[in-house]
Amino acid sequence: MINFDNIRKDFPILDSKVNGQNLIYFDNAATSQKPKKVIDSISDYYTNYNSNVHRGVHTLSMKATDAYEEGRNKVAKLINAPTDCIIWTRNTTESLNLIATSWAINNISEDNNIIITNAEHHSNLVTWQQVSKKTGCELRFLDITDGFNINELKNIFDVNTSLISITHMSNVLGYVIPIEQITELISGTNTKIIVDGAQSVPHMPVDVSDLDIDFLTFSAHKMMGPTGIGVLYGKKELLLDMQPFLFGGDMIIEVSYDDAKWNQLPYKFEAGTPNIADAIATGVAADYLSNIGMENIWNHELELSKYALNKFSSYDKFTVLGDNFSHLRGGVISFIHDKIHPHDIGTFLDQKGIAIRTGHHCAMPLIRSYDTSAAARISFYIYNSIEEIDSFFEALNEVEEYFS
Amino acid sequence: MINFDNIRKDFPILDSKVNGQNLIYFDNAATSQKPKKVIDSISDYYTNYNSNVHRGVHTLSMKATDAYEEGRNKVAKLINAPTDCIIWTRNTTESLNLIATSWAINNISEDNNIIITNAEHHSNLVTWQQVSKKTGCELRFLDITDGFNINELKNIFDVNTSLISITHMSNVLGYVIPIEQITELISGTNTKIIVDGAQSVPHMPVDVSDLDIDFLTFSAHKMMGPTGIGVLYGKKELLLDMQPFLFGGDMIIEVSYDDAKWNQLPYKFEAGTPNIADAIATGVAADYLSNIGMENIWNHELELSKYALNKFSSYDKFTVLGDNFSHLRGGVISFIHDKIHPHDIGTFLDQKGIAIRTGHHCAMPLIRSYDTSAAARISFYIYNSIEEIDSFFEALNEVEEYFS
Amino acid sequence: MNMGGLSGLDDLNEMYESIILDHYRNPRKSEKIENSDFEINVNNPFCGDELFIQLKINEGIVDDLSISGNGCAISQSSGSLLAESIQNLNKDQILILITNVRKMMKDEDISEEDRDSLGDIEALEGVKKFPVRIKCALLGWAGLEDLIKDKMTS
Amino acid sequence: MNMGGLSGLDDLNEMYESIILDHYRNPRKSEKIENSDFEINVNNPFCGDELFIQLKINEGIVDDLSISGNGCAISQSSGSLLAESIQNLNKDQILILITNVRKMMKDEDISEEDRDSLGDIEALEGVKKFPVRIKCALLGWAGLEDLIKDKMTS
Ligand SMILES: Cc1ncc(COP(=O)(O)O)c(C=O)c1O
Ligand SMILES: Cc1ncc(COP(=O)(O)O)c(C=O)c1O
Repeated sequence: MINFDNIRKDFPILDSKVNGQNLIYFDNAATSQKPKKVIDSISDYYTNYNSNVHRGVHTLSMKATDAYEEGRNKVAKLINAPTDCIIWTRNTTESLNLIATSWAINNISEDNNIIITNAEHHSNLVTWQQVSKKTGCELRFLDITDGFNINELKNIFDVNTSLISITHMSNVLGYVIPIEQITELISGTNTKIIVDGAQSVPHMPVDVSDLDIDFLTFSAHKMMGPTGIGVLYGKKELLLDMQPFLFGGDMIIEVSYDDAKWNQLPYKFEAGTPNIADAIATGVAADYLSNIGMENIWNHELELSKYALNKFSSYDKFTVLGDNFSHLRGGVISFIHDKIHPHDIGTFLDQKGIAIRTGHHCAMPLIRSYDTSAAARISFYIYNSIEEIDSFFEALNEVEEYFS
Repeated sequence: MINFDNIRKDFPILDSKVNGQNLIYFDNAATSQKPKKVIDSISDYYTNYNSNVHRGVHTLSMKATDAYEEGRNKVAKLINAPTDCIIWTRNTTESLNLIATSWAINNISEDNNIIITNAEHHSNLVTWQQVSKKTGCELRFLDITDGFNINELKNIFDVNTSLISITHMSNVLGYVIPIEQITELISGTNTKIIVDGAQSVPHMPVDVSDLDIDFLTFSAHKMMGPTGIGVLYGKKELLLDMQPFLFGGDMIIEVSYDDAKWNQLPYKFEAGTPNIADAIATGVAADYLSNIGMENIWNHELELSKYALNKFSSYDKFTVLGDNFSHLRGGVISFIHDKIHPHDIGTFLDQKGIAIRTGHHCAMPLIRSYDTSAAARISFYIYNSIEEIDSFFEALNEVEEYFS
Repeated sequence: MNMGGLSGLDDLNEMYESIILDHYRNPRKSEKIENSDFEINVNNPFCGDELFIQLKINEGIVDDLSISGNGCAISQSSGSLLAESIQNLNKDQILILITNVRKMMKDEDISEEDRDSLGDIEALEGVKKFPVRIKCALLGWAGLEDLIKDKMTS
Repeated sequence: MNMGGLSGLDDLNEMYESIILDHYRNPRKSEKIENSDFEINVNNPFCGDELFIQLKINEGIVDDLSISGNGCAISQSSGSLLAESIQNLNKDQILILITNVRKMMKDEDISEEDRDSLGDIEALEGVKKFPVRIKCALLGWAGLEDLIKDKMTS
């Protein structure tokens, strides 16, 4: 049994007051809070063994290198990947751009097409728009407004589909995409699949070997880790074949004035001094999540999500984006009001200590398809509770009164 | 007057024992140590106001955004640049790659040439090798083995020189390059100059307006800031003209399914959730440096460097790379021994608590030009002392005895 | 409505003053006009606030105008307050007004006289305490400035 | 030389054992041979350690060999120890030896008998305490493994 009270105590920020109220943090899809262990691992590094990695024979450098690589190991374990297939990036966005630059540009031509959904985060949309402009390939959209349907994917998928890049869980609609249906569809073809795990890896078990996907991208800051570091997982044979991303120190094995040889995996893709402290802290975050258990986290959030969706259905003027009940949805709920602008809702709730996100959630065209340019969004993590959701709905009632 | 004892107290790690000995940290060119204030600013952020930036109306998000942008302001002040010309990157390496991707590729053709020196860090060498391969332009080398000579630069500079990319201070030879001589040479021409400030910005006053340079690149981790964040400064008119670097959230202002419009400076170049904590901490580091005074730091390090170079000249079998006395040299000294391999020197000194770097220092072809593939290097910062240098030389004597 | 004792809600009530909420619910001059001389569409894509401003100029002064849009209470009420304030003003007068609005929002020195000249617009002052919303309050004014700087002759 | 009381130096003395320093200063079998059957150049570009290994095979066993190179005391002495150990061995015997060297260096279980078979190579054990130097110690062995796996028939 999970002890939620103990978990809450691990997060110093959850004790703070915002505008005189107890903080209710419902902005987890934007970034998660961090347990003390993660925060302390950063201070510990800088206080006790800060040093550059990989090239040093001195003690501090060896300690730093070990801890840095141990961070990678821990992340590899979390998603069940070989350690040398874990590449550190800045964030999900950079992971996706790395694939675009190092793989897509060299493997996609104007005869090909790329499939994404209409609900992708800008990082998984604009990146492929650019690849489409550079290579001349077609960018096709799978409409998942009312949920994912494999038959609709089959309609637009063909032998020229080089790539399907799809979110594992939508950061607007909360839908969980059944990736195994897609990998089954493309199995035996040349089509590659990228799973944008920014919203899934932090919240549910994700096993890259089980899923048999080509690439997985995610950000540490959404999974209780620090800002400034993200992960790209890739299948080894693909990574081995790919061109480097950025050029400089650490990613080379040998350099002359006119040529350079690339280093082995994963270093080939990691140029310059890495984000050492945050890699260490990301490992600590991965362990923290594993210790609670990804299944437990996921189940808790499903419960919160169902509870909140149910509550929403009793409101006339609040509309939840996406289908509420017939699809598997994680702890992300976007909503709009007939009259009241999300900004005003957000500001009002903030005065009650409730942090929610408002805006286009980096999915502008999707939000616009609802004839609005902004929505409000609540999103949960393991440390959130039913009581907090109750407080949220009480405050929402006040919002309606206030602005009516 | 600077109180060095007080400065040392700001760095918790300098109090630690390594292999039973007091740590003498002489690996500052690889990465610097961090003052407590910088370390604490990171914990403070995660403990008290962690949130995603820019798009949030809630209190935490506003606090985080303010602090994040304040970090940028402080860095802008340190190098006397307009705030919106400061772009956060991961490190110097990424800053250089950004210029290559967003400016060089689009502005250089096979008729052009790029000039770098023979002593550049791999990040400022391999990056331009790649640009040369992609554009067909010529990569020319200025030999600074015996020091920088503007006349030699004049010999290889011509109307087709699109770019001069040069280190401000060599991380191997310690030479300081007189940038103003180069900007005078190219003034009125179309040639752009990149100054790799990885080793200069942390140690000496650098004023981009005074220097009138087009780009400046540096890494926070070498200037008492955290790992995982670097800076690109660019002249506004250049940055405005340049293509984006990576694609995704934050760098766009408007997105439809088939197109996107780029955000204003500096955001156009910053895709995805930024490294918020480390941007804040970098601002704290910049303030810390300013408070001591860059002139003071520089003078102290010049003194250490002269002292050490003088000591080295009394050794027969130790050779310092580069010209010892007729050129302005900062606190970076690379050396080799007739017989003893740098690795063995490094391991021995480590047992005495002295951290030095050994290897090719990411400048393989330069090191090889000395008929060796590795060198030992000591490098100083404001917290190092004459006494530490004395201990180093005592240990060096023991090294000679031990391996003779 | 039970909000007693919530300190934050005092700030809220100051921002969402009754004048503001009134303008939000009943925006003035929101009917589009035909044959306008200049018009501009301004928006903040991040939150989706939009305003469409139309001006009809006669002998150098604003003869008629319309402001319509979509967005939060602050951006829309501010637009409506704007609509109410610039009728019959010439370019220079409008520019001075915009400067004064900015001064008020950014808490800069502003003379008693200039402040008085703002009239109902002063109701926007409560937004100051919500820095992230100042952009909303200034959206229309910034658009108006762009429009008349480019197009209106003084 | 005054190093008494410095605990770290004990470790150092363990790594730089007299056998090691002797092999470093007087490397065995470092003269290049002509008409070798296979050769390989291995290096660690990061620190510049290099070894050039040549083998002459006769009826499936190492008939003659040479190892020369450049680098730190550990990589070079390890190479020299290697040179001393594989004469007259066949492919399988060499592979077993390499496995045992690895086991020792990585502190894995190793039988008394296997350990005894290492002979002077055991002097390398002190390197274990310096993980970053293990690569140096294994450079030649890894190269040898690549070479015979590819080329030698068993
Ligand atoms: C002169 C110089 N340029 C560039 C770099 C690369 O810096 P980073 O590894 O932080 O990208 C370094 C760091 O070693 C350097 O000394
Ligand atoms: C589904 C999804 N993809 C990608 C991203 C981008 O993540 P980051 O900003 O960390 O690069 C996000 C974060 O908002 C997301 O929710």
